[in-house]
Amino acid sequence: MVTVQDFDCTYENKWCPGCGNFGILSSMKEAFAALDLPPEKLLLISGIGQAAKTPHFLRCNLLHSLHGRALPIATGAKMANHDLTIVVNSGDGDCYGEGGNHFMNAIRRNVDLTLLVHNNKVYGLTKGQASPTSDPGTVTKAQPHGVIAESFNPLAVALSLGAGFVARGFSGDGEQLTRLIQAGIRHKGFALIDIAQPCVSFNRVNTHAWYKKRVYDLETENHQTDDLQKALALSFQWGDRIPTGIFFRKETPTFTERLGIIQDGPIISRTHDPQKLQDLLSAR
Amino acid sequence: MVTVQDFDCTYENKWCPGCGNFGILSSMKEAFAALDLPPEKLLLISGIGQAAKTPHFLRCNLLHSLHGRALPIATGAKMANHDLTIVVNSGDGDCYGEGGNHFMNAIRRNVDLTLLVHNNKVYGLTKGQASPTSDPGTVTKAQPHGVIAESFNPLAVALSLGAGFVARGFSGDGEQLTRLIQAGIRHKGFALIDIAQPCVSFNRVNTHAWYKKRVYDLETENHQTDDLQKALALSFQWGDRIPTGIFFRKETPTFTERLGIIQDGPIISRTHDPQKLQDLLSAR
Amino acid sequence: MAVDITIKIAGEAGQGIQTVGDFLSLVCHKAGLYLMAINDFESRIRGGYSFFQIRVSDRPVFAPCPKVNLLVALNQKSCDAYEHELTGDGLIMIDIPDGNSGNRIALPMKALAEKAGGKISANTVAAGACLGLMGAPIGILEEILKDQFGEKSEDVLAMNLSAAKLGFEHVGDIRFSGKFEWKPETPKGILMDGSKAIALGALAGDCRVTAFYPMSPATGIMTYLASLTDDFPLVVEQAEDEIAAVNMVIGASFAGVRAMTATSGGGFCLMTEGIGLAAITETPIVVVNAQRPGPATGLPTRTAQGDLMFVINAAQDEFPRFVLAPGTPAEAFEITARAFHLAEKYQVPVIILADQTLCDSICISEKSLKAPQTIERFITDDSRMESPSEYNRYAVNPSGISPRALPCNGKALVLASGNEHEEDGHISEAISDRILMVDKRKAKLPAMLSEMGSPEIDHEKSEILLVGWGSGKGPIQEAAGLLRKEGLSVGSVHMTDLWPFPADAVTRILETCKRFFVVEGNSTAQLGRLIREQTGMAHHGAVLKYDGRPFFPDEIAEGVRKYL
Amino acid sequence: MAVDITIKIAGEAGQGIQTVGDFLSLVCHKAGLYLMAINDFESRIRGGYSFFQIRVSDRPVFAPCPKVNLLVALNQKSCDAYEHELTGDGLIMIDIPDGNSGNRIALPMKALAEKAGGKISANTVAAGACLGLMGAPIGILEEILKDQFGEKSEDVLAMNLSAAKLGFEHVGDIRFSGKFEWKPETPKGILMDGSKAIALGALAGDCRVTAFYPMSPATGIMTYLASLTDDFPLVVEQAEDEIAAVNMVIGASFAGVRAMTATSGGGFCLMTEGIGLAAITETPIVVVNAQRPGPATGLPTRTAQGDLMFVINAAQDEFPRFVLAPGTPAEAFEITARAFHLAEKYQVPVIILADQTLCDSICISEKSLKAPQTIERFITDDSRMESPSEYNRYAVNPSGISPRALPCNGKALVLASGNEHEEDGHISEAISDRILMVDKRKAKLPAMLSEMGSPEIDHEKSEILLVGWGSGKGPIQEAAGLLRKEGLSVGSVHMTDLWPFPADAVTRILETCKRFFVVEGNSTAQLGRLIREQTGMAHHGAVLKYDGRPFFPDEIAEGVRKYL
Ligand SMILES: Cc1ncc(C[n+]2csc(CCOP(=O)(O)OP(=O)(O)O)c2C)c(N)n1
Ligand SMILES: Cc1ncc(C[n+]2csc(CCOP(=O)(O)OP(=O)(O)O)c2C)c(N)n1
Ligand code: SF4
Ligand code: SF4
Ligand SMILES: [Mg+2]
Ligand SMILES: [Mg+2]
Repeated sequence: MVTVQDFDCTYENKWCPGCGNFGILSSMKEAFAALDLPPEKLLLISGIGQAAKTPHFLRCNLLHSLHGRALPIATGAKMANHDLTIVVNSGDGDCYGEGGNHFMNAIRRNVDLTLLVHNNKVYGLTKGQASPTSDPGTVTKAQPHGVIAESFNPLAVALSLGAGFVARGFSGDGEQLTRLIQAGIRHKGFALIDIAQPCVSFNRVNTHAWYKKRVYDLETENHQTDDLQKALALSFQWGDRIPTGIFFRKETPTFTERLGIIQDGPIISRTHDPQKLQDLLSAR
Repeated sequence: MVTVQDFDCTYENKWCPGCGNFGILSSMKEAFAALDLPPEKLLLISGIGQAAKTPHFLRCNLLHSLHGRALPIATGAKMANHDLTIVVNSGDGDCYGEGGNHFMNAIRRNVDLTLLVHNNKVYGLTKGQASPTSDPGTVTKAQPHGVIAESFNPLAVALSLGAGFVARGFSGDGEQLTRLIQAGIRHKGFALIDIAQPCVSFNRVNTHAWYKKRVYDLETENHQTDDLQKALALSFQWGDRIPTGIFFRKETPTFTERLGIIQDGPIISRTHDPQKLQDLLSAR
Repeated sequence: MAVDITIKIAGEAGQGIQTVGDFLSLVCHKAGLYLMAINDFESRIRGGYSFFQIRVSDRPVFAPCPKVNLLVALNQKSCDAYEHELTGDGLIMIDIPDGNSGNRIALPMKALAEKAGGKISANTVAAGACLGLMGAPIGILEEILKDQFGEKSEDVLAMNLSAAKLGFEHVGDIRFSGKFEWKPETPKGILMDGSKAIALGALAGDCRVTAFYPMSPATGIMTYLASLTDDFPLVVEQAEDEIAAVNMVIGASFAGVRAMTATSGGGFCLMTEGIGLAAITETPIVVVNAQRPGPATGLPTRTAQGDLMFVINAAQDEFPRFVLAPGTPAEAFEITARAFHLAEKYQVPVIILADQTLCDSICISEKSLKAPQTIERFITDDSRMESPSEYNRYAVNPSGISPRALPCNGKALVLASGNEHEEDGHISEAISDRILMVDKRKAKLPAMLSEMGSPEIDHEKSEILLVGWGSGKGPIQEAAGLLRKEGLSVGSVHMTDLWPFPADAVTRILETCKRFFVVEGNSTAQLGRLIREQTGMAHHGAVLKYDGRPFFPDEIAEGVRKYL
Repeated sequence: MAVDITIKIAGEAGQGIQTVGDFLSLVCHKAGLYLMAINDFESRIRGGYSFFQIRVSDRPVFAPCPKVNLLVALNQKSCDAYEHELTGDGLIMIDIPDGNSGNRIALPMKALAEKAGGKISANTVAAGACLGLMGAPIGILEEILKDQFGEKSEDVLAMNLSAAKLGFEHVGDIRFSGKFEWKPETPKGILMDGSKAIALGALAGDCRVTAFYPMSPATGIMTYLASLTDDFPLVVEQAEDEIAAVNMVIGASFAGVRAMTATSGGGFCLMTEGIGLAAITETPIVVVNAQRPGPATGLPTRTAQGDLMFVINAAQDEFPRFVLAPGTPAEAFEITARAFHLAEKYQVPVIILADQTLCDSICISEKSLKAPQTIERFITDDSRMESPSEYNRYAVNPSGISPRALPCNGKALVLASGNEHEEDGHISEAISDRILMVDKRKAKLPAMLSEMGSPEIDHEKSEILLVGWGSGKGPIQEAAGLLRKEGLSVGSVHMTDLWPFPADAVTRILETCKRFFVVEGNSTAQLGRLIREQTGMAHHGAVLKYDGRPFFPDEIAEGVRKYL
């Protein structure tokens, strides 16, 4: 039986005290333990940012890669070995900014992985510039006159691209988040969990208390997760009431399921047949 | 008075005979003439691809740039001089593939330009590989087992990002397309016109006749262009009936309107004040 | 006397030039002749100017020839465009209804094709007519047609057989000057273009995942691999952009399979950051950069050797990498297979510098290409560790090569980071770790250097050496031969193994000559700069071509003469 | 005797180290002293280890010193970490309630701050105490506090004044060894860090559009510019990624304004394709690459000089570009302004190589920095054309520089293409156009080369020359001085103008010495390679540092000694 403690590691955590990331980290460990997924069966892939440091702070296999590029790396790893259980930790800047194109395409491919976007609505690691999810008007050192672009709505975009598992969590609701992560990992296909995460250092608006007052669980309102139009409408809800939980869920064949060529087993475990190649080499 | 002939140029057109692009080119000229926009007041910016060659085939100012990068270039040009009238010619690969991230962000910024996406559902110039809008199952040399990703729905994505002018044209309906381009240019803000464009060389499915049978004009069905949810629902309609026309329209302040600093006039025409700089240089 | 003729099939894109060319190549190959063919086309799908130029000889040839013995013009404008390239006794065969005159043979391709059963067989008519002019037996083409169409449908085969014959018979007794002896002979080797050679080399290197974004002239490598995915354990994925492509390849390799991407300059630019990631995480990857003229979009379907210094220095900061540039399809096969071996052995990125000439040209490789029976892997696992739970991905040792375990493959946890790190893979900003890791990565260099082959010298001890790399090989060697015929002492040096730079070997070779000239497909003599940087030796002149077209031996010889 | 002391303020990220440092710098500057301060921080927002190290002297200083005279430790772990750097008579001031002992002074910062009116003033307490130890008059700090807080609120000002005084008085008569004469003097010049200098240089170059994606250590340039957008005609836009950033800049420049982006290695990788576009469309752009250690993410907040060969060779194929590397903030100001001039004059990309040391370090520039009264533009329009309707954007002329009109600015149509083109800007695949355009672009090189300044030599005619570039300047010049004090004949050569490489000037200089050593912040001596590539001269040794930290003069001297 895997326990939460199995994921504890001695490497120093480098987040600010009070950061919402701690809640996400705990929920991850809880979810992994609940799924009986030991560290050695777990591959965490991340980009660059505070969120993307997450894999360093628990025991697991990990690839902490480049800003914005976690998803194509994860996709490649799946091509090599689709038996891997992959969780991606990304930030709002990492995933929706630099990595925006990959976000869309991982969804289109329906790569079987779980994407946790630590959405603090700010670039944390680079000291507080606006991110794609920053609200218009947000003032930062880089945006002294306030953000002027519309904020990026990850749930709406994911839904419009046909994502099969679209959810929002909140780092301050560990119980729900743990459930969402479990469900995301169990979901066969691409699972997006956008997580409202307070940044105590650079986001003075969307604080823990701010969210606490606004979030509600879709489950408690009997939301049907198979209604795409409803999910889309809900994805635009933001303000006094912020829905959390699973917006939409539908399983369709995953990327690697549709890759006919690897149905016999992961490509990594197939054997190479020199004769076939020699035939090609001699035939011309 | 500007005429269609004002745009005729002697440079050899390099498209395949019968290509849907010819229809788009004609409609562009018609629309420019109708708007009384002379070649010298027109800046066409494009990426790379068959679609992106368009600006070479009419008289205008043009920047034929890099694959996928027309939109940030256009955005930069607008920052320098927001009085420019900019039309962007892009392909489905150029705009939704390589340029996917810029597509999303030009919408978020609401840059005041008109984006014509020549959507032939294929990479034409590179000889027929799948594009993001290719239908699942499409067989090409690069996808001999058929495309396995879901196809990219540009209208739905644009709507979910808050685009203020979202339309579909068809290269085979020049009259409507001309109207759409005029409306797009008149629209203050980002205007997307995704254009169904047959590629006679590489797309044997979505032919002129195929579209002819399926397209219908939303205007004839009394579609209200201020209903976002309706527009979203319509954006998923594809198959026996394919809606064309304006899906959604709403004017909000544009990128350069929201840039407080340039309200006095384009930054290009402002004068430089060496004294202010000297103050900074001496003050420390 | 040696036969050495050049046939140019010219017309518009979309007219099926390639098909005629393929038939001719196959026939000549089957007849035991040697050939070298280049492909010249514009960045458009229909119209314009396009040609396939095949040189056929009874001696090995690895370079194109600018003088044309037979111009097959599929339309009038191609005839006008290339007529001036004809040799004195050259012939033109042109698709007009009738009217032979002078050196002009009218071949009513479409009419004959329709007679044979369909316009679509016009290319077969042209091929038949060419063979007629060459005095070839029609039988070989018939065999090839049977191979190609036999399984499809009897009608199609019949039509093509008839078309071939009609074309063949149409030229009657007209023959052009260069006479081959068409004695039945076995093929001299295998017919191969560079794209296929790289693709097959990848399979020989046990490549299992490739990701790419279409870009000329690299696309052919990937579409050929895609066509083989039923037969080999191989995934070929078209990515959303080149950034995704290189990162998919890194992900696949990290997960444990050998992986490759291929692109051209603009795409390579976008991949540079990823190459740095492969380097610092010590994840083996193979990247093919099939060069074309730039900057930016440049000439998309043309050839160049302009990226040498770029790929050697690409990506921020410093790290060991291999840069290899094959000169022929046979070299491309071997170098690509070797690239995977080297990448995995040293846990570094390997860059293969190809170009449009290499990728899109066909020639005959006499050397037989072998599929390796076994693949040496450089992977460890729990069973080879004393204590898997203490596994350190970046354990320091004198070789700089840390035993590499795979993620989720046992108790050993694999941690990799694009940030500088400790031996266990966790981020570290400590001065000591930074120095440790830079030194560790650099420690691979001596062994990597020892893997570098010495340049290939043709005519050692010549007074003058022509030095080139990559696809310049054939033309340069032939140019040296031309100059030797003039009584000059000229040899050539061909470099495939470019980085880490084999400075000692190059110095030794260049010290033997009085003067050396670099011959390169760029405008600044990049290999020349590199040689000087690495050996201190300055070239005595550079023969440079940067018009997007492949080198001809003649023009190299002419370029050298100017310095003499 | 010269005063030359180093104060290190160390603590965790988030403790306000920077504020203490700023106060000290301002006071010393106002007092007419010289100073040089470096900033050292981890890639995290709270906790860890961080310091601000300021060297203060009555002589000009442009390098940090590794020996610390006063360590201000904001917590115990920083004290433990850096205690060993103290000079024999060095003092530690640490934030503990009480207990002076030996060289340790207890400064109850928080307690005193609360007494002054709020914990937030703890940094002011520390600054006051430092000045006390330095024997400075408290008045200067008081003035500074008035400047800083006077307009905000009287309470805040009062609190800070009180905090400063409490700290100042707390140290009583304790003084540390280096004694300054605090005579009232006018400041020696202006206090400036590299980031600001680049930003102001951009304004001096009439930069009007900047686009960027945040990346250390380049972000400071852009946030400083953003703070000035109310006062200058300037747009500062945060792009979605670096690809967008460089292309926005190209778009803005094409439309007619001067434009710049700034990034670091990983972002620069992503910009390389765009730089090629700027090159082939001949659109002037300025790109700052503020170097940090790589590969990949590397050490995000540290310094390096590892990208020299990369930026010189970046992007496919070849094109003229400028590469300039300022060594001090004053140089950064001038070089950046000049970059815009050069970019526009030659219609080429200009790359400014900065690094974290340059960007984040403060020093005093005695040379006064001048805002140019006029900006020379290199733009044409209809009024200067014979026939605007026949305008050709890429008209060929001997200089290679075609008159540049702006789009939508008259009758002249401006056509630009990233494909190779005709003189009018339309795509061309013709051999003749290709050669014409490559040659046209290359034709700019002689004039560009003539713009390159000769390297700056300190102590000409020395037997030994230390050769460096960029931020190595100060430490190298000081190191040479240290070696001269030992009786050695050592001078130094500082290069800012790196490409096109001023080979003749460098050769002339290096020929005068017996031996030259390169001193660089990388592990392969890139400038050394470049010098050999361009002049054939091989360095006699390299002093290399690649641990992410700035050079200290001592260690350079020591590195050189090893070769002697
Ligand atoms: C190519 C590249 N560009 C920029 C950066 C600098 N960078 C590092 S993290 C980051 C933003 C992080 O924001 P986000 O993803 O929201 O993560 P957070 O720190 O807020 O968790 C940026 C811009 C980088 N590392 N690489
Ligand atoms: C960075 C880069 N990658 C790849 C290419 C090659 N390329 C040129 S056009 C094109 C696709 C064009 O497809 P699309 O945008 O749909 O235009 P179409 O030709 O179909 O009109 C590609 C992949 C390139 N020029 N640059
Ligand atoms: S900066 Fe914000 S997101 Fe980053 S660790 Fe601190 S609180 Fe968390
Ligand atoms: S390939 Fe297709 S899109 Fe391109 S010109 Fe031909 S028909 Fe048009
Ligand atoms: Mg964030
Ligand atoms: Mg297309």
